[in-house]
Amino acid sequence: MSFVLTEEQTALQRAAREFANERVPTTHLRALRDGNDAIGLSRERWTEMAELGWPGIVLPEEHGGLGLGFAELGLVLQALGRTLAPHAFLSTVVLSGSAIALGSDARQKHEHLPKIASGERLFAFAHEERRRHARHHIATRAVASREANGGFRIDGEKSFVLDGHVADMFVVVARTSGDVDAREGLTLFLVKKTLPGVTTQRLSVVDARNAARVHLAGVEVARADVLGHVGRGVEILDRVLDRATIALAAEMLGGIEEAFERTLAHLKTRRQFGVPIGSFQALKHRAAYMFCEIELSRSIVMEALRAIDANRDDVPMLASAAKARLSDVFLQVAGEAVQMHGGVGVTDELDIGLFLKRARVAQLTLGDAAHHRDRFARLGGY
Amino acid sequence: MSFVLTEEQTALQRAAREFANERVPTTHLRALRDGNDAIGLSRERWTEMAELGWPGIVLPEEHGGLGLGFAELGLVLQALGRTLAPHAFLSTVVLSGSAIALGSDARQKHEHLPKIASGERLFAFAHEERRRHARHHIATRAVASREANGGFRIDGEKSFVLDGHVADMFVVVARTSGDVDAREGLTLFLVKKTLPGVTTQRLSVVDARNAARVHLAGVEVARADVLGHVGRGVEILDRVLDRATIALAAEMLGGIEEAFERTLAHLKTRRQFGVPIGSFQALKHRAAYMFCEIELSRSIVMEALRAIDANRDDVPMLASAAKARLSDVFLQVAGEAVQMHGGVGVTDELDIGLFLKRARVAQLTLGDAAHHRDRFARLGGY
Amino acid sequence: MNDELETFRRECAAFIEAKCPASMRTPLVREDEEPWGGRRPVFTHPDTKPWMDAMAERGFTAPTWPREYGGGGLDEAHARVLEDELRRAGCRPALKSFGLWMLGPVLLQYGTEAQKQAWIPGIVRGETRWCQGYSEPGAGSDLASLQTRAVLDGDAYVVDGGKVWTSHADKADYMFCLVRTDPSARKHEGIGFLLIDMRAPGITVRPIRLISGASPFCETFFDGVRVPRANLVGRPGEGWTIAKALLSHERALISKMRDARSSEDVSLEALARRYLGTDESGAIDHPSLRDRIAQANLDLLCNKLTMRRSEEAVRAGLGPGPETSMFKLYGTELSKRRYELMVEMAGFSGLGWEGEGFEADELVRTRSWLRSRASSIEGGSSEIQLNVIAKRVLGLPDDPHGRGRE
Amino acid sequence: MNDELETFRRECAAFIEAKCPASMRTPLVREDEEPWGGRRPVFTHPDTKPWMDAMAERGFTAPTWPREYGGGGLDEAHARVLEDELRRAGCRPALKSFGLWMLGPVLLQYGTEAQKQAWIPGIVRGETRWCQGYSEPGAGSDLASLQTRAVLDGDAYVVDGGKVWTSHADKADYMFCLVRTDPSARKHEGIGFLLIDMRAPGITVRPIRLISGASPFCETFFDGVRVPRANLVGRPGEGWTIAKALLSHERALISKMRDARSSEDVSLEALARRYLGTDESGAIDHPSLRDRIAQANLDLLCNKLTMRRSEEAVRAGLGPGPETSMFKLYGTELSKRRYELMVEMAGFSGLGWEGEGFEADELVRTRSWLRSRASSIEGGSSEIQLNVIAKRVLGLPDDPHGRGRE
Repeated sequence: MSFVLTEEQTALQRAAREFANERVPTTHLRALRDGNDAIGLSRERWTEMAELGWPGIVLPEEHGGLGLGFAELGLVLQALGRTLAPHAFLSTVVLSGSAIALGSDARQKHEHLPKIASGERLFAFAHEERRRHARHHIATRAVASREANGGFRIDGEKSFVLDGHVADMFVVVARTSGDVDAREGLTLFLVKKTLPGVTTQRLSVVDARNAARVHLAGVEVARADVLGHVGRGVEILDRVLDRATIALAAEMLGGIEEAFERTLAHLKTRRQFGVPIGSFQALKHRAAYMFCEIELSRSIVMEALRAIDANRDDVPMLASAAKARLSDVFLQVAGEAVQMHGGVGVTDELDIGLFLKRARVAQLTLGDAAHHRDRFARLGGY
Repeated sequence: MSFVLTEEQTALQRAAREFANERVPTTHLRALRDGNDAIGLSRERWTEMAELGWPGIVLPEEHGGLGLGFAELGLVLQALGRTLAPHAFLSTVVLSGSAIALGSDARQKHEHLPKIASGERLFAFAHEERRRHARHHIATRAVASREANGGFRIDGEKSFVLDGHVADMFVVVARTSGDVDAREGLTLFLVKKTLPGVTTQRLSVVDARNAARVHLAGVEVARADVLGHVGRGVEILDRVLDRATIALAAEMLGGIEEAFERTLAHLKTRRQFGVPIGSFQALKHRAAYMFCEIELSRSIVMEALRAIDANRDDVPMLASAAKARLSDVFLQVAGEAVQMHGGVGVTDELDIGLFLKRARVAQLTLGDAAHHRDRFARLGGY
Repeated sequence: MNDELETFRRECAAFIEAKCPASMRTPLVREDEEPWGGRRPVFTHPDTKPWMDAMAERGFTAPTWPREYGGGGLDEAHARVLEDELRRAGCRPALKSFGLWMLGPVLLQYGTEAQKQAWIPGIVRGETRWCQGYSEPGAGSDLASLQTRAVLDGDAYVVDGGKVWTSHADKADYMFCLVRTDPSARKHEGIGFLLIDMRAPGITVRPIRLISGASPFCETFFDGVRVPRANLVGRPGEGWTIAKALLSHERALISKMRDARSSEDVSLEALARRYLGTDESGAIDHPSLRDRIAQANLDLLCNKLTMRRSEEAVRAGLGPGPETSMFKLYGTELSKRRYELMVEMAGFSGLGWEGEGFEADELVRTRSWLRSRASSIEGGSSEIQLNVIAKRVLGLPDDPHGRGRE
Repeated sequence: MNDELETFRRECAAFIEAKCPASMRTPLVREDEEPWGGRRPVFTHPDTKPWMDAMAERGFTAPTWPREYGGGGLDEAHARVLEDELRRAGCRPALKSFGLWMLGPVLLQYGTEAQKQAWIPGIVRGETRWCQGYSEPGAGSDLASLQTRAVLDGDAYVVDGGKVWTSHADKADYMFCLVRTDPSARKHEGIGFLLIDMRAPGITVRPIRLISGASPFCETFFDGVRVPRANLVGRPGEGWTIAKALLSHERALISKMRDARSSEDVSLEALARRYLGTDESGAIDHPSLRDRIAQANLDLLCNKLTMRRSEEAVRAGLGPGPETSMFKLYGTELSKRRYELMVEMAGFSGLGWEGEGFEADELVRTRSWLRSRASSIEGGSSEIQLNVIAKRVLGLPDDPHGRGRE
């Protein structure tokens, strides 16, 4: 019965939808954007979400979490996706939080996870170095060389770090050995934002969400700040990226649903030539096709979220299936939404264009459709 | 004014349409198919076309041709494409005839071209060896080894030779040196069907048109039957294949036009729910999109035909552009035609399914859309 | 599972163990071994008939139908247990029958007691084979525009007209048929639901040739065919209501039958390896076809998950959700896409029609490809499905002139 | 070319040589150097005004308009010679003007002698700048449903209502405007074509912000604006006829303006090399994007050839063929596709909105991508174009309830 929501899940879904509508509707994103907010993220709202326990949903209870699963977290992200709400779930909870939960020692977990769950500490996960998500996820030039004191000195540049300019701490992926494309030789580090040599440059991105470039110039980190095993970071990295990919797909699903529902409402109310434009068969058929694609999208997202919770082997394959599909469908639905809204659809006054902008950024984040179809095929052995 | 037909061209177009409708309508193809005709091609009809001078359209007047151009030949092929008429233009005139006209010595031209123009002699061009048209056209395993007497001995197998079982003679592409994919080392040979070691196997293909496998087992040919220069066959081959590709595209254009026009007529006359189904907006929009794609197809075919006649450098690029587009559009239009005809569209009784079958074969012949897009990009340097 | 069900499960297992020959626990591959029954049955496998009879004796061919008409009398829970056990043992279907799948359910709902007694036991036991007379030449998606007339003459209806797209009309014993009983009534009224003996004088059947070759479809012509008045199911004007009830069974059936000879069972990547080869990394050596194969596989996965989601919702008592409306549409469109890919990747090997020079499976695929083009037309075309989704699921307004267009 | 034309060609060449400053023979790149003229002209380049004046003096800004109103008085053949010479010399346009492109032709056709005398010379000389008041909030594709009222009050119309999507309304001197002069008449009747001075009291103009950022579009509100009765062009009910005549100019114009800042000028493959790199064979190192780039380039080539085919047919006196109906549709859809590709291939570099971290051309492309989404909506949406093709070119029947829907 993996596709049927439990009562608890339904209650969480309702609460998340209410929170999104009341506390972080699209006007919230607009206020941050048009007010040129310095960080583009409201820590106040993040704290409110933390009070509801959401950043801790997937974290273990012993570290302040709720000990629930990604099925639950997905419902929250889906709700936030509907209002395009800026949040720190991907950066702090799913990427960095998962890395710590999966790879850290007890001390590190104790140090960081409760602060993540409480919303006090924001993390960013610094791994992308190129213009696009690279094959095998692992192309890494950033180098961490071992120092005499047993610590490391990190040099490198990260190209597109979600919430990079907001974070209090980073999980940095750097190479301690091997060639740029080698799976072996990667190491994860916990790096304080305040360390000398760490600089960030906020990027103003088309969806008004948050990403930054992160420069690491001779950043000295202690041996104790290695996350997991030296040189074996890829084991954590693979799992963390799959989780984040699926979580992002859940957020995208929310955006798709909202854009579609707004468009349906428009088709029913907007009149042209004396009839609702939704009575024109060509538009009907396009809407019906979108409906199919969205239903399929919903299924793959739900399945992928549940696969994480069940620790299934097919998580990588489902992650790529979900991201490939959601990327295409989000762009398709958001594009159709703009077109079907007509003239007002391309004005900034209407929200609908915001979904198109978000679709463009989301499809590229953590690998676009072509990347994930390629990976889906590779995982299928062909 | 390359796109505007001259008076002579208009007259030829009219004559070709009339001939097609009267002498080789779709019932002609059906008669050959359902009568299990041994060769699937009417030499009688071919002779009639020869009496009109068509096989000689692009051949020089000194060898019995009309000395016109591919612009004119394209009109004939387009007309034949409308009725799906089996013909030997590709095999005999465009592929083999061009090879002889471009590469042969005076004696060979004198020997063969008049017989091609008069319709007496049918040729087949034996070059494809694989399951699909290979990159650079030239993958060739068939070997021609030099004999003591200065002649050659050819061994090999050709996979999909148009009219291979009908032809009186072959132009055979074989390798006299070099690796399978080398551009150098190919040689063209004139090979009589009756030579020992030549066997053909007719293939029953879905469009009921003609192709065969050709086996060459120790076929001994004289030095005098080399077409052009030993080892430099690729120069002829490239040009010949481009011409054939464009000629095929012209035939496909006719098929596309006919399938579309039949579908439009159906949309206007067929009534459902009390109105003509052509009044349903979804079908209208699909038809209008097809119209655009067909107009673009018409332009590229006309341009490519004229580029051959003007001996332009961009013939290869235009050939690939034309074939890529026409392959996609033919499949699209024929598929839509079947769907829009509804139940009767999938019966053998109606002609419309024949266009779908032809589209599938034509798109693959001489390279499919993906092949030609790849080549188009390569020729564009990217 | 409660004790009672568990007991029944063991009963079923024992029944199968005792009654189902080993040969009937192998996959049914050859079409000519399908157990269609009827008055002129064809059993090319000697074990087919005994297995059918064993199942029919227990009413297991129609597990949920009342025992009084020969059915199994099981409730849904028990029927599912039986189904699970049959699947677990890999049993072949004991009986394929449009009577079981389509006519039976509406006969139970709309038939008189006498009609049920007369027709249902024969269906359960596979003694009568039925075909469906709905579509007419020229009617297309507009089913209700049917013209076949049935005029009452004494104790019989006299039927004139024709039906088309009738599967196996040439092999069936009876046809359930929509006829116009009142030409003066409005389009959807004045239709009757009539059971016709195919042996009756005045019936001519002509098989239909498709673009894919021979087909099970036929055209049937009625020329003054006399049908007993007692063979009318429901009231004379009630035919359309009954037809719609039956159609809902048909749509479920088409997706079921599609599964049977489905494109899903073909591994696109295996074919691609065979025809296109792989590069040094093991990837299919044709980037654009590989990309499309991945997309088709991915869509198939998502479609299957959606069907599972729908089933789970039903089992959880949430009823089928709006997603069920899309299965016919998406399934057939995806199937067409997959067959296009299969043919396309095979290159010249994918173009064979018959005869030598092609592998047997290649020739089958050519036909299947062409056959798949009909899937988005029959049983409610894709256009009709899109209309249905737009109206019933999305709530988009009707075309002002589009009454009943679905 | 006959002698007379050849003489004229030399005349043109000499004129250009004498009057066109070298700077005006360089491509116009900066938008702020565009020569829009008007009462409050902006000439950021010192040579713009002299070049405009020199052209206007000969009437060459409107070469085919009658000399009596300041036009060049040339026939088509001479006008083409002039155009060829200007292009050959690489001259910048001397004047950009909606007056020239849109209003002038209909004024010449429908205006009174007094109106022509009053308005046309100022257009030719670039002294007046015009904007178009057609669309209204809420009207969308259904232009004729306009609500802006013009009520006759003595010698003036009093205008109340609003217009939207007016390019440069904030910079224009006058607006040619559709108004409802007779609310009791049927939809397409009762419309007037009115020329309004933008300085008149009661006019408010508000720029529209698009998803791509600032735009030249404005909303214009009329609150009891008095317009002299003499400013009505044609009869009070003739506005829709005039509007349609003008629209045909607008559609040609949109495809012309699109060309100017077109996606066509961008080499997709050059961008792809920059962002995606190439493999050892020189091919773009991303098979699926490369395939889509090739398709987009191929379609662009075919579209250009089709436009050339259409031009040649016109020149051959065969009139524009049916293919002209598709240029707006296909051009804008293709342009959207090309911008999607540009943004997509750039990866994270294609996501910049403003500020540091992105190249200047990357930020421009982001905006152009978003702006391109409007191209398939403005000037007759793609849906409207499809309706037009289906009806006028393909002759498909109207929806019974779809009167006038194009």
